[in-house]
Amino acid sequence: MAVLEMEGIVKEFPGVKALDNVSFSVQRGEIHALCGENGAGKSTLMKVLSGLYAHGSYEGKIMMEQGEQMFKTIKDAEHAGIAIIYQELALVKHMTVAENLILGNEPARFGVINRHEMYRETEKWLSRVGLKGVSPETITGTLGIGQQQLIEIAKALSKNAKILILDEPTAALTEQEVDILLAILKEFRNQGVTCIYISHKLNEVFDIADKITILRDGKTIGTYQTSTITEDQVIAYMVGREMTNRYPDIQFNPKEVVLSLKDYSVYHPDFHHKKVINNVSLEVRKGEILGIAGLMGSGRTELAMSLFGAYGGKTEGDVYIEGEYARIKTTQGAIRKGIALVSEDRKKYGLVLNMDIKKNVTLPSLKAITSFGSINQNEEVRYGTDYLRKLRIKAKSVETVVGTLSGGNQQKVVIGKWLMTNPKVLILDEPTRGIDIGAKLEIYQIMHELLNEGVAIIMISSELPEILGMSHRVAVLCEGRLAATLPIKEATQENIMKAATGGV
Amino acid sequence: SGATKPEDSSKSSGGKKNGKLVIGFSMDTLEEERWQKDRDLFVEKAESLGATVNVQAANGDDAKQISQAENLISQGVDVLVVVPHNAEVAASIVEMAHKEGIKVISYDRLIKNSDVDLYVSFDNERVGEMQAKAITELKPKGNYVLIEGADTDNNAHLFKQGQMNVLQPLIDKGDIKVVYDQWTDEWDPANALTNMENALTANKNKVDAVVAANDGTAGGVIQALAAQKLDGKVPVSGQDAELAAVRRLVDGTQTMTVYKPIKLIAETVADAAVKMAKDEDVTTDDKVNNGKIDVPSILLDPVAVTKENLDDTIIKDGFHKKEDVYK
Amino acid sequence: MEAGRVTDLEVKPGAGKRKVSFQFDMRAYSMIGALIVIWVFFAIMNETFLTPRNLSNLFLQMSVTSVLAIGMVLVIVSGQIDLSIGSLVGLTGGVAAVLNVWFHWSAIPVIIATIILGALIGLWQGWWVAYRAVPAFIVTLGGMLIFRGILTGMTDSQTVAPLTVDFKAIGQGYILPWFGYAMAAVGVLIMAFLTIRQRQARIKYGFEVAGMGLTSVKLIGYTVLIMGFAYVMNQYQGIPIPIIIVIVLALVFTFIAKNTVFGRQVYAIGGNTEAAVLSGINSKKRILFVFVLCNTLAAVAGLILTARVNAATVGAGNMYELDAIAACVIGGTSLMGGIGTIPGALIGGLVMASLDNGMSIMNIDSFWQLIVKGSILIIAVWFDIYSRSQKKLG
Amino acid sequence: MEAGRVTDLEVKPGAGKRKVSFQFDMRAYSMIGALIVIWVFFAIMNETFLTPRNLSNLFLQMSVTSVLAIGMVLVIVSGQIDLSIGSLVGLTGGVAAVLNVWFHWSAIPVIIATIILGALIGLWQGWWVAYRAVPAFIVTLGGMLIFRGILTGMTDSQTVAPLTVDFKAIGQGYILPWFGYAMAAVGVLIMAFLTIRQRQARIKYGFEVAGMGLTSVKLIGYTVLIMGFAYVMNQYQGIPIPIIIVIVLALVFTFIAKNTVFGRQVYAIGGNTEAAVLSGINSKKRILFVFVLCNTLAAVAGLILTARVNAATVGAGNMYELDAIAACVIGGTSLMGGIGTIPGALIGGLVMASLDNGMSIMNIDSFWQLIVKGSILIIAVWFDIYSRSQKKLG
Ligand SMILES: Nc1ncnc2c1ncn2[C@@H]1O[C@H](COP(=O)(O)OP(=O)(O)OP(=O)(O)O)[C@@H](O)[C@H]1O
Ligand SMILES: Nc1ncnc2c1ncn2[C@@H]1O[C@H](COP(=O)(O)OP(=O)(O)OP(=O)(O)O)[C@@H](O)[C@H]1O
Ligand SMILES: O[C@@H]1[C@@H](O)[C@H](O)OC[C@H]1O
Ligand SMILES: [Mg+2]
Ligand SMILES: [Mg+2]
Repeated sequence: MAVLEMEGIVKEFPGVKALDNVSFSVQRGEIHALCGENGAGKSTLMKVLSGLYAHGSYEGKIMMEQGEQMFKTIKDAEHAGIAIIYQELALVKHMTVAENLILGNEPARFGVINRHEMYRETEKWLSRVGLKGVSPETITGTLGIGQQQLIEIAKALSKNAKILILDEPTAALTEQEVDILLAILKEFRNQGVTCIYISHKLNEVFDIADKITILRDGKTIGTYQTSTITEDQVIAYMVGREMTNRYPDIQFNPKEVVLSLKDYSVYHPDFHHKKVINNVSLEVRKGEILGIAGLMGSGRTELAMSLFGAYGGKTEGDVYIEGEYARIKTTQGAIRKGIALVSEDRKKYGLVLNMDIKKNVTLPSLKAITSFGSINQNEEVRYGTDYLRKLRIKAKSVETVVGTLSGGNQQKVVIGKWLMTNPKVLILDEPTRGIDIGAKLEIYQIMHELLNEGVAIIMISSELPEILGMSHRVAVLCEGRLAATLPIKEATQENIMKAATGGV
Repeated sequence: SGATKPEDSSKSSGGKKNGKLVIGFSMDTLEEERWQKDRDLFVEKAESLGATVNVQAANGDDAKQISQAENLISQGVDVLVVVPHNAEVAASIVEMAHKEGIKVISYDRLIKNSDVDLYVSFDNERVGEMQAKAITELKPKGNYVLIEGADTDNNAHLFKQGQMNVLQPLIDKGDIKVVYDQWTDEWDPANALTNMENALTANKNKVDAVVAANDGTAGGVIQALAAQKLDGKVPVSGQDAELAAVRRLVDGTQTMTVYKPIKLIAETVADAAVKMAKDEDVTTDDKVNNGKIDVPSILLDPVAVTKENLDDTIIKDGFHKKEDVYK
Repeated sequence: MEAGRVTDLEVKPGAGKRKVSFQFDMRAYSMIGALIVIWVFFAIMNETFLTPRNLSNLFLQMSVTSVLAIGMVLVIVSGQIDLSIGSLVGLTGGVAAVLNVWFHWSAIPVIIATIILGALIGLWQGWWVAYRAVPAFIVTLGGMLIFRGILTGMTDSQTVAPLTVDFKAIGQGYILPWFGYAMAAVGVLIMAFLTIRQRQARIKYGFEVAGMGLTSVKLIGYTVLIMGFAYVMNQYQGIPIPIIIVIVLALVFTFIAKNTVFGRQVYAIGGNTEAAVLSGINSKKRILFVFVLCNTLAAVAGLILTARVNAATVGAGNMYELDAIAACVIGGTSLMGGIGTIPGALIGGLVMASLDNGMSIMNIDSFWQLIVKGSILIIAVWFDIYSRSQKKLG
Repeated sequence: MEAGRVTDLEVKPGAGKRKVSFQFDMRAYSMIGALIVIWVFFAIMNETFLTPRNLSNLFLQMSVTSVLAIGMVLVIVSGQIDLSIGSLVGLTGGVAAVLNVWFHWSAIPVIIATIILGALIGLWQGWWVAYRAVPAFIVTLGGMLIFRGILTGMTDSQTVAPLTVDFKAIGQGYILPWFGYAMAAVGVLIMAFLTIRQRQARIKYGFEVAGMGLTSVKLIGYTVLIMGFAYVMNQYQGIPIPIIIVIVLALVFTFIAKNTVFGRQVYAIGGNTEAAVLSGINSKKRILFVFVLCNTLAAVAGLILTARVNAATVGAGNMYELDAIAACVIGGTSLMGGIGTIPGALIGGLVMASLDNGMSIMNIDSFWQLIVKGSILIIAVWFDIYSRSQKKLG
């Protein structure tokens, strides 16, 4: 029987009908995947379900075994047995891991937190999600984004919910971590816990989901038994058309070297003796994609940030751009020399959330549209609109505030912003994190076009299929050292992992 | 007043640096021209009598004045001279000082409800009376505007009290009508200017006289009058004989100011302070009741100054130089 | 600092193309509504309130705060705060008066020297904030004390007065009526020219534009407003020079905020410093410059105040920073940074000045003035927030 | 509001287990360093500075600000601000004095009534901020005016004095020396008990702990500090009652901040409102309560101040909010919310009070005092920030 039945849900934002008469039904003890393009309304539906959008701010009915539910607050939903982790990290960075884990459900007597209980719970759940090594007293903000995501997951798990909702929990996780998570979910299923699972990674979906519900443009397309549907069908339902390829067919045509590193080392900005990048020598050519693989914490992001003049630590060794020795001290310098970086954390490093799309897009390139000291606002709209179309950003207009966009569309805005600088070297750090299949392909196609225009691309990714599907060569980092550089023909999941774990 | 007990004087002897007498001077504020003069003249006189002076200014903050007095007492001054920001609050200072056997002189403003040892002042109600009198003599009838001092300053209330002593009978008779009456936040001339502008506007310039509580506020008032070409036509009072105001007397834009011969009060108190520190007697003629005791007092006369008598008062006293005034 | 206001953003209207050109109006409407209510009330209570003369006074009385608020908007938008500007008004005004009265400098050199002083102080404060990472709150709190101390020491607490006639004009002069009309006419022409050019440019770009009818209505509306303002001021003595200064500064700084690279970058820094830095913005340099601008404006305000009062006193400008910040916040500037407009701040300033002026004219007891002003402030801002949130639902 | 301070976190050392238990010490060390430099300087310049009597004065002089700062920490940590507490000190103190002097209530009922008044006002202000989404800056700026107005109207600008002896004791009393020692001894015992229990608990959880040697040193250090404090105070007249109040409130509120659900949720709200809301925290209720606490403490401060000056005046407490906020910021509280400790704020308050006291003792011209205080503020906070960033490198 259905533990949850959502009927005729309509949710409108000013100018946007995010959910248009959505119905959604979940059976006890199943893992039910929710799929759809960026902006399809998946997160919104879950926010309705979890009480974040209070009863009354949407139309439609939520039925559970106890009858109709009218959640006014998140707490109400929690009491009804619903726990959710949201797509956005909801952690307080200054607080400890333990404090974050119990936040909102503090074990307490007379309002005084029971620390014993707090640490016991925390340790239990940390080890459940494979974070045994992390002390409950660590300040959350100092952890990598993947570890933070795991803490979120631990937090949701700890609520012992009847229905557990995970909104893109694996966007920032490595494969091993994903495996741990999926194993936990399966175990939960065996214990009778119901799970709603949102992900753009269809392999995961097909690995664990019993059923798949597909949303498109705020409408339910249908619910399918996983065993009766193929990945390609799901994709077709999601995007509304057939998609034959996951990766564009790229003919690499590498020309002259654009960027080369000779014995490049980067020191930690705080711990002067710690090298986060250790003697790396690399080159990237016009018209090729250099994939960078590695485990979490292997220093891929540090390398990217450092090349972009945004890391701060001391560097050693040489950087050449188009054969010329380059000293990159600041981001301005890097941009001037033709480097662009799409960072892995779009909210923190990529976007000014309260600004609109066009202003975000033009931010690094303002000079280009400024004459006599005055920004040409029409040019700005034009550029914005260009990228809105080119990148198929789903938004009402270029004046839409980026904070209201879905995650995937936000990512596209960041890409558009860097395309506008006409970079020679484009560094993409986890470029498709949280992005739907259709958009992914679009981004890949954009990369393809850029290659044809002679841009050199460095792509950092934790998704090996993406690395394998898109790179011309693969560099593998392990603890800051270059463990291997493999031409794509020689690269396989196995030898990349081997190099990444230091076992060359 | 009573003789100091021997053990008390031993306590306070710590203040006698190199055998020199130390006078503590706790002031309300130094952020006004007049109080700078008070300080300078006082220090000069005291030093000429062989004492050193430790000056503290509280910038109009009661708690701060208490703190500073504590600091003075804890350093062991021989006698404490206080210009209280608040008449009642300063009573605790007297109490603290007396515990240590230190005598306290109330300078310019009376410390109420305390056993203060001496009060030297100009009579503040008299100041208000002088202001109102000078103006009513020129305009016995008509619309009056009152630009008072800071609501938070007790003196401002005394000035107003004095003014009303003169004005009230005329108001009751129907000769005078107070058409506008506001306190001036912080005694700030900019606030007085704004208030006066609004008073003129609200009364369509039908204002015959302005009683302003001091020279700073008078400055603001005259600015507002000038904008209506009424400066020099509407009499304005003042107080403190600030240089800028005295020049306005010469110009004819301000009618009067009240000169409190600061030199006199400063030197009288310095003299008395040194005597008290040495346990000598100070002769007084007056007694003023402060709510607790009759305080032995020396009351000096404030002088109403107009264009006519300024040479004989302010300039003669050397309060301002002639060349500064007539320039 | 104010949760409610900022999270607004999440559900702000999509700002469709059609609405773009009216964006400012949208945000300011409800506070303008509150302002109108206040004016109507005072007009009923006291017949002098709406006279040209009182309106002239009212604008004069808000001029110092307005100049300060213009600079403060930039500071707050960049995510900083400046508590020192009140003291700075005192200090720069004091220096100006000392140069004018004691050293007999004439107006022009005094103005130049004072403005340079303001800029240098801005450089100094901005340096501590931007390059030494000391919180702006502390730097400018320190500045507040230091500048007041220097002023007191420099003038020995004396009132420095009276100023020369040419200097006084900055605060007390009026421009001749015909010239006022001429300026207004030029203003109308420029406004019309820009509006039409902008419209044509949009057409050229193939963007949607408001119909010619709507555009004309808008143009006529603005023309009436501008000429009406000049007319009302001329009914009294002409447009006061401080108001001219405010208008010019408001236009220049609105342009800086909206149309220059610098302005845009300041908003970006306030909105998300890290993203701004990663977009190649030298945030330190920008923040430094924001303080230079703000403190230069404080010097301008110091000149106006001193000229207006025709004297420099040690207490001058005390706590004006609070008025300036309040004007910004009432006008919709977020203390979290990234959001705020100069016209908004001016409306905020006008709300406060109107309350002060209206109650003062009514000769209300000063303690009642405090109570009423405090209450109206809260209610007006609440009304603003409330009606904006209603609009969204509509 | 201060980029520098906050982004700190981004580059904080991996926060290895070992360092956690000294976290507070780490953060406060450098400001304590600055404090010591200031004390040594004054001790050299003036032999009375370090006398028991002057130290007693010094602590007394900071008591009102300290009580306010304790409440302000919570407000700022929650991401809000309260500009009204200075006026509130005036109003509550005034009400207390009126009840005591005009209506002859004795101390206990006066205290109770005043504290209830503070709590009610907190409820009112908190309601506007939390449930009406009016920015705290505006609500409390309005409050600042309203409360001052009510006080002025209520007392007719009269000073209300003198108080009864029992009421005065709140501000002027001392506890008997033997009782002071007894309290100190109890304090030492509790401190030792808690430290050891805490250490054992950590061992049980397998967390790293400082070696027994280091723990003993720490214990002995604190014991010396506590007993030394009692000794020094007893050398003069005993521990002053206002200081006892400050210590008790500091302990209670530190406990609230660190160990209660409410406290942690307040930090979470200030650190990341969105995350807090998504965690199901009723942030409105919490913010409301933060204002209740803060304004209740303002009432306590009002009682102490009134008792200390033995009178209520209309200007009492004017601008104390600035001192309280400054104490917090100097002590490391971030105006962006989420970060700040009560001990830090007390040290910040002590730095400021020491500067005031020391310079006052040295008989420095008041304008110099302003200049020096302003400069030292900036330098001390810079030194704090700088040395913390250096420490990371070690
Ligand atoms: N607070 C909001 N205000 C305005 N529009 C919103 C808001 N939240 C979501 N939307 C809009 O509602 C639509 C659905 O968004 P939602 O976040 O549910 O998409 P999603 O399916 O979760 O996408 P993604 O896969 O990118 O996370 C989008 O068009 C989005 O822009
Ligand atoms: N600002 C910082 N301060 C302290 N430590 C940091 C900081 N940034 C990263 N680290 C640490 O440095 C290591 C490298 O992290 P980083 O995230 O850059 O690696 P990565 O290879 O890009 O992995 P991924 O992006 O997949 O997490 C991690 O252990 C991380 O916790
Ligand atoms: O002299 C005046 C003084 O008595 C009053 O207290 O403050 C203002 C001064 O002008
Ligand atoms: Mg989503
Ligand atoms: Mg990374």
